[in-house]
Amino acid sequence: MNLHEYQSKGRFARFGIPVILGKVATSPQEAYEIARELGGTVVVKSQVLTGGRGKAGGVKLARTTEEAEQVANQILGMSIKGLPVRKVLIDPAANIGTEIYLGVTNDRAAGKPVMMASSEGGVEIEQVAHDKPEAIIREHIDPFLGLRDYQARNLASGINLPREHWRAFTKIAHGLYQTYLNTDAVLAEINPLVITREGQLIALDGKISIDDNALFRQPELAEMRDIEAEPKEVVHARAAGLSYVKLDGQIGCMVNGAGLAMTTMDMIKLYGGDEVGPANFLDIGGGAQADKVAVALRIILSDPGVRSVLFNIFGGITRCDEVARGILQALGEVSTNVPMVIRLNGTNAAEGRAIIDSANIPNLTSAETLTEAAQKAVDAAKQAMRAN
Amino acid sequence: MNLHEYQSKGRFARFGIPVILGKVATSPQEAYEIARELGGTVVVKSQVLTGGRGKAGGVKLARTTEEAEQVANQILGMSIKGLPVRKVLIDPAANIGTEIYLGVTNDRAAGKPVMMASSEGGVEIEQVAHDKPEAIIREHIDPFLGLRDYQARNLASGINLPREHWRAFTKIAHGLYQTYLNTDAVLAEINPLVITREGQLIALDGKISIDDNALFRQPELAEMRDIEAEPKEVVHARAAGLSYVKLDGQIGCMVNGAGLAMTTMDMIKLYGGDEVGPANFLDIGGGAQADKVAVALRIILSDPGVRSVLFNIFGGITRCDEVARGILQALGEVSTNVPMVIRLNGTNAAEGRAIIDSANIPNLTSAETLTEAAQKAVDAAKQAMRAN
Amino acid sequence: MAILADKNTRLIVQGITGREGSFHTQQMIEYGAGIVVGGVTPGKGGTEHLGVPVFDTVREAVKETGADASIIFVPAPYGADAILEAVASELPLIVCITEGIPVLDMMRVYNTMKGGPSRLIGPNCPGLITPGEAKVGIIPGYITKPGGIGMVSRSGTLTYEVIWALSELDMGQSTAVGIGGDPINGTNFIDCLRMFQDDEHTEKIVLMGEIGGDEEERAAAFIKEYVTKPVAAYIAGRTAPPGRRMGHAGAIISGGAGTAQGKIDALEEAGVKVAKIPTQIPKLLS
Amino acid sequence: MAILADKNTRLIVQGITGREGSFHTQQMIEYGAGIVVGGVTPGKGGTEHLGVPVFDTVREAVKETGADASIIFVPAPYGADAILEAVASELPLIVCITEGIPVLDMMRVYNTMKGGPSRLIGPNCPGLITPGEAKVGIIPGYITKPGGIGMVSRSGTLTYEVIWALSELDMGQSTAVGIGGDPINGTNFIDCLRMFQDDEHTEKIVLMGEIGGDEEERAAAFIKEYVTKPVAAYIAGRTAPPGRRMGHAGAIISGGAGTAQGKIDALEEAGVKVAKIPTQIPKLLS
Repeated sequence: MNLHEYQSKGRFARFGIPVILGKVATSPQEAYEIARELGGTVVVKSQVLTGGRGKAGGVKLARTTEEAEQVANQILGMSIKGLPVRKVLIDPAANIGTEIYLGVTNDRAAGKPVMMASSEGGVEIEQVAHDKPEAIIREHIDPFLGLRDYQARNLASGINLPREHWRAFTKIAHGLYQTYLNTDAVLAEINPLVITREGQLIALDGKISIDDNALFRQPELAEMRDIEAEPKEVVHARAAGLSYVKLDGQIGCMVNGAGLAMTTMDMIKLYGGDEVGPANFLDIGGGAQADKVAVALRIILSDPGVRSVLFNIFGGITRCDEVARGILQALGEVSTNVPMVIRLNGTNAAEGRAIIDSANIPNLTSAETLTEAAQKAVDAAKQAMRAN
Repeated sequence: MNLHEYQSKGRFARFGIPVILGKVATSPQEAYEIARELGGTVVVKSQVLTGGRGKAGGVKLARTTEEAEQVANQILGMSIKGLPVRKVLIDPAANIGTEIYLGVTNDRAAGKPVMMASSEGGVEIEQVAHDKPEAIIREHIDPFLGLRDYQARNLASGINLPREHWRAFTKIAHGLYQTYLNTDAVLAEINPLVITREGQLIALDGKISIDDNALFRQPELAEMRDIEAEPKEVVHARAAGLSYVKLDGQIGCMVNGAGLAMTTMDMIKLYGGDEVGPANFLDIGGGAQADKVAVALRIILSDPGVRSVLFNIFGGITRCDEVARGILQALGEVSTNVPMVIRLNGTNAAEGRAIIDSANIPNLTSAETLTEAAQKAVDAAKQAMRAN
Repeated sequence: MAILADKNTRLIVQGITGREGSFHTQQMIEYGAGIVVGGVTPGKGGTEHLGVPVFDTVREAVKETGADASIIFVPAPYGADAILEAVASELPLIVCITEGIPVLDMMRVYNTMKGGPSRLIGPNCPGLITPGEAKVGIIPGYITKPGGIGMVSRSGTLTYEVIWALSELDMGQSTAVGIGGDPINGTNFIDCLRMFQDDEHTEKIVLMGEIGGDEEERAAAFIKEYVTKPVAAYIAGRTAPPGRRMGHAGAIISGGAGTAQGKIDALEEAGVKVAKIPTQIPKLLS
Repeated sequence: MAILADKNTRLIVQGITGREGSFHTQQMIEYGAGIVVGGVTPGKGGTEHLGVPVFDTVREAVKETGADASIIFVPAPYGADAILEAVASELPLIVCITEGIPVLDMMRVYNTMKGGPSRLIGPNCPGLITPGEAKVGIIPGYITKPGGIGMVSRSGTLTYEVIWALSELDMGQSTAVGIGGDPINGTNFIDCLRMFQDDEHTEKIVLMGEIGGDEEERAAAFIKEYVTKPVAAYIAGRTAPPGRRMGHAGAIISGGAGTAQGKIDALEEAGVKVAKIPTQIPKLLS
């Protein structure tokens, strides 16, 4: 789960990192009020959960309150990478001298957090890694010892930070590590960390991504999720414990297991070619019971672009009879004539098939193998599209 | 540094351990007031920094407020193992069912904390270790992981604690480990941890010893030191950064290094026999400067039992010339005719000897070796004692 | 005797009395008579469940049953503690089925176990099966067949798919291991590839990867250097859009790294035959 | 070549510009020309002190000087961090003179270093000296003499006393090591006994212990099992009263454990000659 810029900087401030942080407006009028309150030049920044806001015109300077209102009006009407802007952050403008980068993330291979610093701030770190890899200095952090002072000095020294800023930099590095640790983050980055012309180090922009698996112990952060910014079906899927990603195709998929779900998508694409593709990624997880399956089916059917549905279940911890019951439950509530293909295998597959067969649903056909199922679903979708 | 019972239980409470904790009285009148406030039967407990208070009659039950006053009067007049009782803790009486022991300390050999539990509570753990070692269950704690739930269960299971108490026991074990960690303790123990007849687990008595080396980062605990309960010279020595232990003999010692200081004591005892012994252990530490040496000498000379003084300095990080200057500085302020023997060796020994020699102090003689120095100091003390 | 587990494995089940624990313990007992020697559920020590004794702690369970392996079915918030409890008893094999353990918890577990005597499979994995001998996990037993193909996979059900396809063609398996889809897990591809290469009963190897991370790339480098047995592979997520997490916490393509194509190229470069769809695997091994 | 350090040792000094650091660096330079190759004081990188370059970080110092050892003279609150910084650069030898590091800090350091490539001597110790070759610490050089006696001690100045007594009688030392008086330290008696036993230049060994803990008892057991060279010992604190801490955090007798007599008995039982006063040591070795 990603936090907005204003939420991230709010967390940074809590862990002692100096930040530039104004207020959030949801209307041009509000933006005007905030700009007046702050006084002077402000920056109006779109709050959407994607990078490249600046390039897209989602971050603008405003020298007067009127200009702030005007710019806010403009940005609040925008969509950036398909995401509508519903909030803008009004920050006082900083007197930027130098921009650096400071971030901490998990290094999977090392099994440790790694802190990264770069003198090339203000640019996406992936870009720096690609263009000028030697500009990124890395320090692996022993999770048992936490960040040590000497490591902050190694980073400061590595990016040739002038010595008068080392103390402030070390404090910020500790604050960032504490933010990472205490928010169960998988990424916490300050970009840019600016040195103002007055010689202060301040976090101008930042990003925090939270480990979804840790949200159970981060109730305050879980509350911060911007549900408004998400499609309804994503919210429902999460509430039911389903992994769901909306895609652009025509075939709704319900699969147990992430690897098998990706494979199912890949096969739909393989047989569907340029004509039809998967409408979603949906993993019902291990051990799903009937209720959860029903929610999943309702989410799939709520997508108006869906022309056929493919169930691919290979039972292990999940039992096929439970899945079958869930499908019937959902179909009892939501009537649909979208063609559906079901393929059950593994734990209690025979029982599941018997349940489906005895229900006698006209638009639901069975398949023996994944290949067969994918082909049938693709054919059904194509037929439905031609019929329209 | 040891905390009093009432201070220890106050810390326990802060970390979520249920405690029985009344109030501290310094007079019988105060004890009366507290007993009235608490109501019912109370326990009047002497607050001295030593074990065996119960056996010495320093812990007594009082059924009425009048009895509380009377008992307090009696205990406040006592000395326990040479320590005068200046405070009593008035606790409400508990309805004790079972007494268990729970403590955490450093295991030097393992380099880890170890938590110990025993069903034999209310007795000193050293006694249990001696009489019934199998009754002590130990869990080494990984300092990086902290106490884990399963370890608390291992302890609970090991001492055959009825299962209905496991949840409460686990919570207390976590509280105790947190107390240990957050107070930089070298020992934190609850003894006894009682199960009341009502089925509650409560800390009835407890002890915390703080790592002296960590007091710099524990200002709140450092403040809790009961200076009133200590001799003045101990307070002065600590303030000057000297290691000082008062002993019963006649020869004041000033040595650099703990091992050499103990050896000096041993040699005084060896040559002094039953007649004379060391008056103190005093290590001026490494790199002591003149000021510190002067404080040390004033502390030694303030002991009226001192009949001779032995300086034994083998310079390393400590420079003999600094020590010599300190001695002269102190002698300039405190005049004394106690005979003194000085032995300087190691770093800047020649310079030190030159400083001493040029000062021409009549009651100060030199020695070449430790043996010679010890013998001279013993002889001088014996002579002084005979002269008196 | 295949790898990791065989008919002599003595297994305890942590979380034996829970819903999942009960169901799969029953399945494991049915598959390999005698393999499950006990279970652990704090507070239920002294009782019996599914015909085996239940203990309060792993320590007691190991002491009383002589177990040398544990399988974990506890809820995610207790997952790390359960693993560490098994580690403290120095069990050689620990399989953690639990899904959803926080990354920070797993970092602590990983760094604690490093260099120690225990091997962890998972978490968030289907465990392993040595067909005809021992099932330590949730891989359905009836789809497997004893044989000479070693399988290692980051996913669960996708593995079943391939096992099933192999068994249908009478191509049996030595051991099939699901190492799990989390970013930090106890055992990786390389560990399993090494064991399969060194195992005399394994003749060929199947590796099932997916997008995200660089495990497959590192596995490819290891194969090139160490593995002489034929290897076939499949990578899931060819069509997954970048930047979106596909179910597994590990399955996310970021900044061009971790793409299916990069992994396929690396594997092919190491001489591995890579299937376009999983059911091609049997053919690639013939 | 004795143990731990010789004339080829390349040493950096952490805290080189401080009062103690400066004084003893000067002494080390005077004793073994070329041994000190650089120093570290954060914020003073790029300067020079006592004729050697100063760096901001250990990493830079090691990179620029090729150092293989570090000695630490920083204040106690920064002691653990300084050790860990040297550990991160994988220096084979780290000597920490700093006194007063909290036990909890040292526990973290100890458990981090376990099994790693660095050896720590100390903290709260006088360091070590290989007479005529290398002084890595604060033991006065002029009291030593090259020879065949290996010395290991928990105390500082007491060791000087014995070195001096030995040198006066022309009984030279291979290496003298002060392991420090703290309850948790990097190197213990057994580590040093093993090195001396295995060192061809060491003929006889002196062990200087003190009350508290059970290091001497464990050393005795090790001597019995492994050491064939003659060993003489001294235990300080025979007359110390129980329950009172005698300066060293480790020097406290509690509940009958850690007494001088217990240690002496254990050592004598292992065939070690134990001196009544430290100056008897030379005679016991003759």
